[in-house]
Amino acid sequence: MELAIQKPVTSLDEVTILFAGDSGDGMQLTGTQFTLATALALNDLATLPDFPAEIRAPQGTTYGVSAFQIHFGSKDIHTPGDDVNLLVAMNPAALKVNLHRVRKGGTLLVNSDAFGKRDLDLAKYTENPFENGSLDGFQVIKVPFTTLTYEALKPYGLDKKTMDRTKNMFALGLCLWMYSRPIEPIQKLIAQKFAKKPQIVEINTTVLQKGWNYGETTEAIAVRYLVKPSSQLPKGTYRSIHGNEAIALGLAAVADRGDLDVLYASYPITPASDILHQVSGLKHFGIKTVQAEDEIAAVGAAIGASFGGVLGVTGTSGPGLALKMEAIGLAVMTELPLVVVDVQRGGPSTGLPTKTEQADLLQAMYGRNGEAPVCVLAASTPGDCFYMTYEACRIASKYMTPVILLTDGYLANGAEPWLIPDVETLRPFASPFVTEPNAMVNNKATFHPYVRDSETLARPWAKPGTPGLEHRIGGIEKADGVGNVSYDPDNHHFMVKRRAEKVQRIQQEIPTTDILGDPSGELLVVGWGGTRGAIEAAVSNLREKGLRVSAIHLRHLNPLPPDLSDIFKGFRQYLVPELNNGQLVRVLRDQYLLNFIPYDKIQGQPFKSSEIEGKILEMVSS
Amino acid sequence: MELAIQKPVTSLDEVTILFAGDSGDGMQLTGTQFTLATALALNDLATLPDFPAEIRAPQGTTYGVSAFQIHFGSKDIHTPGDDVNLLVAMNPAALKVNLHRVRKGGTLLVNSDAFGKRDLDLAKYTENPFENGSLDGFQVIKVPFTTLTYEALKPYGLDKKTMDRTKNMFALGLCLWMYSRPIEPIQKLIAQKFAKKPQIVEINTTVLQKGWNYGETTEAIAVRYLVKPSSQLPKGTYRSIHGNEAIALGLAAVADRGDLDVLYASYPITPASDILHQVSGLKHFGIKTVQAEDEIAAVGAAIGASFGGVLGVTGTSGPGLALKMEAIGLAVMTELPLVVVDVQRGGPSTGLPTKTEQADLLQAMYGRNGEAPVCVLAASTPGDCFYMTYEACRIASKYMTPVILLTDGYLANGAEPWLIPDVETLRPFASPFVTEPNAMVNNKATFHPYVRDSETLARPWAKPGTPGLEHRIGGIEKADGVGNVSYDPDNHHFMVKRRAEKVQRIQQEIPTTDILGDPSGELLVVGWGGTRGAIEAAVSNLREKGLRVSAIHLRHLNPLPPDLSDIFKGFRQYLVPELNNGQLVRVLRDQYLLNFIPYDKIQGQPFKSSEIEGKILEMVSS
Amino acid sequence: MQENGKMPTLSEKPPVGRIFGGDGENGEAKLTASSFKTDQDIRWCPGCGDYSILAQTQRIMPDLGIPREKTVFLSGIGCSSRFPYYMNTYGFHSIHGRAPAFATGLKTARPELDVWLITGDGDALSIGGNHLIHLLRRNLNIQVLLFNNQIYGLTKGQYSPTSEQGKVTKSTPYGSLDHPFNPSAVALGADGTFVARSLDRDPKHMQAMLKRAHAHAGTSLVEVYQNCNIFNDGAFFEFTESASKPFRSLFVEHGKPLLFENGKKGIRLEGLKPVVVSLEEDGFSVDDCIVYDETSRELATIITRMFDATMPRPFGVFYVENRPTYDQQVAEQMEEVLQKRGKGSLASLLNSGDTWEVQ
Amino acid sequence: MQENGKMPTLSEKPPVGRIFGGDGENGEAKLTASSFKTDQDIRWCPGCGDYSILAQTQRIMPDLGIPREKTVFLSGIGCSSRFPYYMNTYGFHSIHGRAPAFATGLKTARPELDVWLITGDGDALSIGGNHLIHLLRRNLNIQVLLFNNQIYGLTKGQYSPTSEQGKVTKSTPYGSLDHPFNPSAVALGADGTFVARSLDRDPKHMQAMLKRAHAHAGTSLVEVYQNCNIFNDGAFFEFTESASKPFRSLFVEHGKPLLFENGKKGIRLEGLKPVVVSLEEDGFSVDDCIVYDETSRELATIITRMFDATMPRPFGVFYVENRPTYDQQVAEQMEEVLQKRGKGSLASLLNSGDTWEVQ
Ligand SMILES: Cc1ncc(C[n+]2csc(CCOP(=O)(O)OP(=O)(O)O)c2C)c(N)n1
Ligand SMILES: Cc1ncc(C[n+]2csc(CCOP(=O)(O)OP(=O)(O)O)c2C)c(N)n1
Ligand code: SF4
Ligand code: SF4
Ligand SMILES: [Mg+2]
Ligand SMILES: [Mg+2]
Repeated sequence: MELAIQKPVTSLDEVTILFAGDSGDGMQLTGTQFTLATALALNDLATLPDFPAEIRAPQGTTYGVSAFQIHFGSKDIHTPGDDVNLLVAMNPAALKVNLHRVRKGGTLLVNSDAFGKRDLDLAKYTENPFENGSLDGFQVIKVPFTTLTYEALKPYGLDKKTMDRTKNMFALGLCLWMYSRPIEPIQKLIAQKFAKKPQIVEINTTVLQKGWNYGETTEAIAVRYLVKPSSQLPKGTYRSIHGNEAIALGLAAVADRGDLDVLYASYPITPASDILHQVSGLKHFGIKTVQAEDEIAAVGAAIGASFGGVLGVTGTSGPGLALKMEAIGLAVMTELPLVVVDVQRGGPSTGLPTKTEQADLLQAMYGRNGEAPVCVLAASTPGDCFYMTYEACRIASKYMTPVILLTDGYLANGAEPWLIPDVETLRPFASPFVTEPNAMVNNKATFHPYVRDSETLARPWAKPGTPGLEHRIGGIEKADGVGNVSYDPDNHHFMVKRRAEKVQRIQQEIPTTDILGDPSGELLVVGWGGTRGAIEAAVSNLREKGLRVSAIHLRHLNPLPPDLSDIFKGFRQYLVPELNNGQLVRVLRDQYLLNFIPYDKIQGQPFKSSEIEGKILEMVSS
Repeated sequence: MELAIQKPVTSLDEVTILFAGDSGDGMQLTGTQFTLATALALNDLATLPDFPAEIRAPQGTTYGVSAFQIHFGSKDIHTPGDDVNLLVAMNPAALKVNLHRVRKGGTLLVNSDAFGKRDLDLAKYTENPFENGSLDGFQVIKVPFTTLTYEALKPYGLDKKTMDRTKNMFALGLCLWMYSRPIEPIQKLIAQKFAKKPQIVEINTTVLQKGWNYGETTEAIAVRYLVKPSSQLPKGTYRSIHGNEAIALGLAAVADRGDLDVLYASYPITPASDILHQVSGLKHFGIKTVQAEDEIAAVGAAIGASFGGVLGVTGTSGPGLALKMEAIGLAVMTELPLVVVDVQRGGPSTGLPTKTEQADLLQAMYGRNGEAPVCVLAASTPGDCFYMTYEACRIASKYMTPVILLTDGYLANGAEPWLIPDVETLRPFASPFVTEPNAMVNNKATFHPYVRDSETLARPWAKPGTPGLEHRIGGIEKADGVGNVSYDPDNHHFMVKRRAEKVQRIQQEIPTTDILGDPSGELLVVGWGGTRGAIEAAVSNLREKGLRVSAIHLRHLNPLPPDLSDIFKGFRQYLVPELNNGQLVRVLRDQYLLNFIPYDKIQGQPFKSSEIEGKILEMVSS
Repeated sequence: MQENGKMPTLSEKPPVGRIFGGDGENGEAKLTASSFKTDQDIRWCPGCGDYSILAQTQRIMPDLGIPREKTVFLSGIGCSSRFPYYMNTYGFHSIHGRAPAFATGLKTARPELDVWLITGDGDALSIGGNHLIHLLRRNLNIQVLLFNNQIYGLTKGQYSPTSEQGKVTKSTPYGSLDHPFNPSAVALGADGTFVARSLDRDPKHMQAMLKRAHAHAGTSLVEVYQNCNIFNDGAFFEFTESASKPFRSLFVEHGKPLLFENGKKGIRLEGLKPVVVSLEEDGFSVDDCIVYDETSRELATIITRMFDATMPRPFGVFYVENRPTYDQQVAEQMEEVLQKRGKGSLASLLNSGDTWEVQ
Repeated sequence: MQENGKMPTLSEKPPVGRIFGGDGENGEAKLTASSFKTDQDIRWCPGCGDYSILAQTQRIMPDLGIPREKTVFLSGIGCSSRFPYYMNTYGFHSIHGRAPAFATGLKTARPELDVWLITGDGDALSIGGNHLIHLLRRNLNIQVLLFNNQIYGLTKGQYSPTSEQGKVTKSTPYGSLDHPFNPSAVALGADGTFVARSLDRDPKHMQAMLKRAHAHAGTSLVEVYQNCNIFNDGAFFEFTESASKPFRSLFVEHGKPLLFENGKKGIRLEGLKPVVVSLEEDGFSVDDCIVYDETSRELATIITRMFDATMPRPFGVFYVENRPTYDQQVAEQMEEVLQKRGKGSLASLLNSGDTWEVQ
């Protein structure tokens, strides 16, 4: 490490690195380990994996490329980065697929051993990119990762396959060196991870060290970079968290703090399956899981559990949400708590199943037969998925209503450093169950399942097994109070209004809307869901440049926060960036009759903050 | 008939009669026959049956009451009538359930034989309504229908059951007399209907005649009424038509004029089942039917047929539409023609399954995952169901798109006199199939399934079996033109916009919007679907009183007609009456940013025109 | 607001000091059939077979010894599915075809509840077929009563997946073309662990079947032939009415020979084919007849396939298999994990994985 | 706009004067396996069993004598369901579990097309179970290839309805609890008319099964054991690999005795139970073994239930029944009605019922 001072070190505010290679090249692991090193260096950061759609595409093909992007800095980091400073490309396919993401003048660190004729053919390069000028304007660093790894591992007499699988460690070591990251934590990590396989530990750390050393010695790399620790990070213990993982933790928190048993029922679907995977490991928190035969069965099982006094939660993605809608309508009518997580992906139909999108909002709001309002929430960052899951469960059981929680593929798979909350600060749930009759009929105590709480308008939740509260509910219209089947016209009108009013009252739960920037100005950006980072980055940037723009980010979509009308009064223009063809914008226009301007990107990919900046500039300067 | 002149005859412009009795009393038949007599008397008319929710409720109970309302007049008739002039009540339950529909001063014609203690008990009358003053303010005519029927039938030595079943003929005969309707057409009708059962003909006509004669001779009825023929009816041949029947006829027209085979696949559900029943009798028109195992299978079968070059049509109601949504999204992505008829009923969930409502509009517009726009149409009268079905099929095959056609329980079961169209005036469909390759690749002709027509943006429809056009489609995003699976970000954005644009282009098919009233004024009523009659009656009435109100009625809901912006400019206020909690109003507010005011009724029942009048008056006078 | 303008009356005393949800005085458990009646008017057509099934169910409930409050009746949609409104227990009238899904969630969440699922031939075998077969393979410990009237009653008379081919109904004016399911065969194919059939018009038999179903640990499917006197009247009269019943119905009982026609005829296996033999004419005796073994899936498969006019229609418990129930296994697995890992600590879960401090 | 930046190449000549959609010159019908290949890169994992099934299918297609343009491959969603993209025929990659519904509509609408349905164990038996059993009972004349890898491949490795109980997967870290389906038993229970099983690693057998399936008029279900080398590698190796195959696999053939272990062992019926007998040690001979009868549903039921480690796993055509197909019956009924009523006249239909004139 003493050598480290030998090369000049340039200080940077922020950097974006993209690790890309074949699915078998271990890029996700490389990225994750680099992330940890960066977190330990106390940078703020955001990451985004980019998996291929195929399970295992044939090696070397463009559609088998797996990538991991990390954006880190000494200042606040909101997104995984717009343009890449350094692309690490383990093969031609990785280079081909990702080159357009690298900023002009950026660096390409390529495994020069992987650019033979066959490799180029597999990637469908008709010419060698190093030779045809297509890489002009980039700084190309060719490193024979494979050869160097083989060399490093010669003493061990390993097979080719094992050695090939280790070359990502070389790349990692070199990158750690380039960005002045300590190597020890990663060595420790490897040692922990493979505690039972000492040889694996040894070969990995050996190659890692070689990569680092190579940086010191090679002529090809002249500069090192340093990104100073961020001073803006709140104090506390941090971990890295993905959105799907956060949802599972949120449910554990409910089971722990909510005094409520939870049943999670789901049918696997990308990108929601990981929630099921995570939750199925939480049995010791009292959470049961059911892998159902389809989405309808999953939501049915969840509702059945809720009827039984155990909070039913189900998770899915867009096509699955469509299938659940009829049953969600039943939960609306029977006024049972239910939480439905929709991890949105590219649509319509099967669409782009591994890509992100925000195009299920209107489905969530309106996609049921009859007047069937539900509460709709949206998480805005991976870590926020934890809080919004908790909130969804709290609202569902307090208001006896289905809640749809929208996240997306970007939140699900993206990660951010997460300040671990103090569990004591989570509001415990009020015990939701009634145990006593609530009505007298002919001088006898009886139970009327549709007598409402005056504050929340929730009906009482009576757990089967409780004597004296036997009652029957169902999907036919209910008589107010007594809850019997009723075809009475006025009762129907009343009940439709009542259910709507109940959902509207959830406004009581919504905190004051935070405004990023001043409460008045030229333009207000209104966002929701996973676009938060990009919007905040753009608005912060432009504010630094003196523009009178502000932003709000909605996590409560139905009902909307009560303070929005007032906030809107402070601005002249409104921009609504969404990863869809304009959905929230419709809801807002309808509700506030103001000229909200949509800004859409429907490419299966998150916004770049620069895109939003561009749009804002267009609007404020025109 | 010579006797007819003996009692004074009062002339009326319009009358509403409600026939009500037990499910077993044959009220639907009575109503239908009275309707025919009225049609033959050349009145304009509208009718509405009101079935009990139960299949066969126990006799005499309130929930077993079956009713049939008819509104007829010498002027234009738009609705089945707000308030009833004459209620024919065959038992206490019928009286109890329907009394509130009779206008003050109206007439109650009751079967006085049916008001014994047991009958009153069954209807849960604690007091005899004739005795407790509850009928004050009505003109009560008690007629012992049962006794008189028994007397009339004495010569035949029939059993009680048969005689009981004939007493509706007595009521019918009496009503025909009261409203100066000839009795012969009904006699002829009975003779036709039971041609093979002469005894039935005889006893029915005998009782019918007795009823008529009773009118002549009884002291209880002092006046007859006469409603003159309407002079406003266009010339031509008429029949009575229900909405569901009209849909079946519309499909027959498609099969006949459209040069297209049709497959109708459905899973029974109230109030859509009758479409399946009707269509299953149309095999000789080349229409196949499949009763599927559920709604998903039904829409799947329809889409499968469309892939095979046979137009797939499926019909359902709200809960079924929810289930079909995922598959409709597939039809959006594969750009196959598909027609989905949704006969709306009271929701949410099972809701009020036998009642009408308009609460599936937003579901139809937005209830799918991802950006999945479809064409949405709505029929406005029972007869209009014919034209809109034809139009739905024409648009679906011309634009290669799913079309959702909204009707409702009121249209489905309501009937109106229908001017039978000249089949030659129906536009024949352009032959929709391609037969030749449309692209050259490497100098060879090939078929690219996503090359679009420049006018409609429709992709070509290639029928399996056509050599050289073999191709593969599916639910994953398609590459523009070639139609292969594509994960390309820009292609996705482009295709989402393209599909939206294609649906938008259907505006080309929309005729100029008719305005009822002047093209400018104080208030414009904007309606859609089955509320047309009530709105037109209200607006016509108020215009006659000099109010500056007009109305438009939308049959194209997505896309909306292109001329609406211009029309809206002519008015100061906008009222949107809907049988839901405000759905079209949201679409309009979003689209035009004007202050459309909702007016809702969510009672499972159609608007009365007086209700709409009241709301308009409130708005224009305030 | 209530439809009939009346409030429900209370058929029970307040739940103070009660053991059971009975209607006896002073909280003692004197449940009778009428303890299980509700104040709701029953809205089936007069004469419908559903009445008998309801009556038999209410009759056996007191014998089962389960408190009312621990009993749940859950149904889909159909005439039959209105059943829960008439049972004074917890009840849930859900949506069409999905009752097995709701039941799976309910029973998994609350295995201590006694769950009954009420369904029709359309509800269970048309839209709900998938949930039913998955319920059967998972073997949740619940009772399923399938009211088979071979018609869609509530939607007013279309043919169902159990209707005979060629049936003329509203939706098939020229006769239906779909080959029907044999519900018992479907259940056996789906690895059901308890498969039985009964008849609305044989109260004793039905009561016996209901009790056996309840006694079985696992999903007990009891198909009940139920007359829909409005849309499919008499569909089962050959099996239920005394003139033909002895000739057309075969009551199987474990350990007993398969006899019918008052013992004059029996069923013998020829190879793998069941054949009718006359014990009076063909020279066969009772000993030649199959002695029924309800634990033999092979035999159950053969006997439940006796479905045409040449063979008597079997009734009774066809098959019983002891297999762990899903709900019980879930409970055990939960317990095991709890034992192994200890009750989860939220704080340590949140702090798991790689963490770092910002000071 | 295309992902790989290339346009598809044409593997056929323009359809002028052709009889078949072959790739021979001058339009003659010289179809080969490669006539059925498309220009699409195959995106299954290297080593996946799906490749073999595709290859066998392409190989037998020319022998069937059906022109490419009359053939449709239709699938749901799953790794297996990508199949249609690789067949140079008409193809439809639909949505998860619903392929039987699309196929029902397609085949009913266009009975003259040759329809193949490709599905996975999740697609067919989890979300799609209901459509599958209804397809089987209706008996549409199509071929169903069920790729059973006992796992959800495309969603990266959760247990499926055919996975063995206790399976540890991503969604069942403590082992799965659901009792699996036996797909053949499900099909027999649902009145399927053709039930067979084959293996990805036995090309000859698979080809034979595919041809027999195609020859059958009705819904032919061919379950194919397919190795998912990523998420469930080796699940069927005991049946497919030469070291164990003779001992663990039993190939049934109509009219032939049930023998395995190269003829050293056989299957005998004891009562209704199949038992393994050694023809070398137990004193039994070939004559004691079951001679397979593929028309016997009873036998098929018994044999397909041989599913545990004590018995060899059967492969082959288990059951064949001749029953009219739905599509054919629909066509006939259409024709009959047409004969009886004559081609419908729209004008007279519109004018039917009671009409009146307004002059
Ligand atoms: C999603 C949905 N589809 C269709 C219906 C209409 N529907 C209600 S009950 C029923 C079938 C009833 O038949 P069955 O299950 O045999 O019950 P039965 O009325 O004969 O007792 C149908 C098709 C519905 N309620 N919901
Ligand atoms: C409605 C819906 N639900 C869930 C999914 C996710 N999904 C895709 S394929 C699949 C299961 C795949 O398993 P299988 O059918 O066995 O096919 P395999 O991939 O193993 O060939 C699932 C759950 C989906 N695409 N659509
Ligand atoms: S329609 Fe049939 S099944 Fe339904 S209640 Fe009436 S008789 Fe019973
Ligand atoms: S995941 Fe399994 S089934 Fe899917 S392609 Fe890969 S090996 Fe085949
Ligand atoms: Mg039924
Ligand atoms: Mg699989």
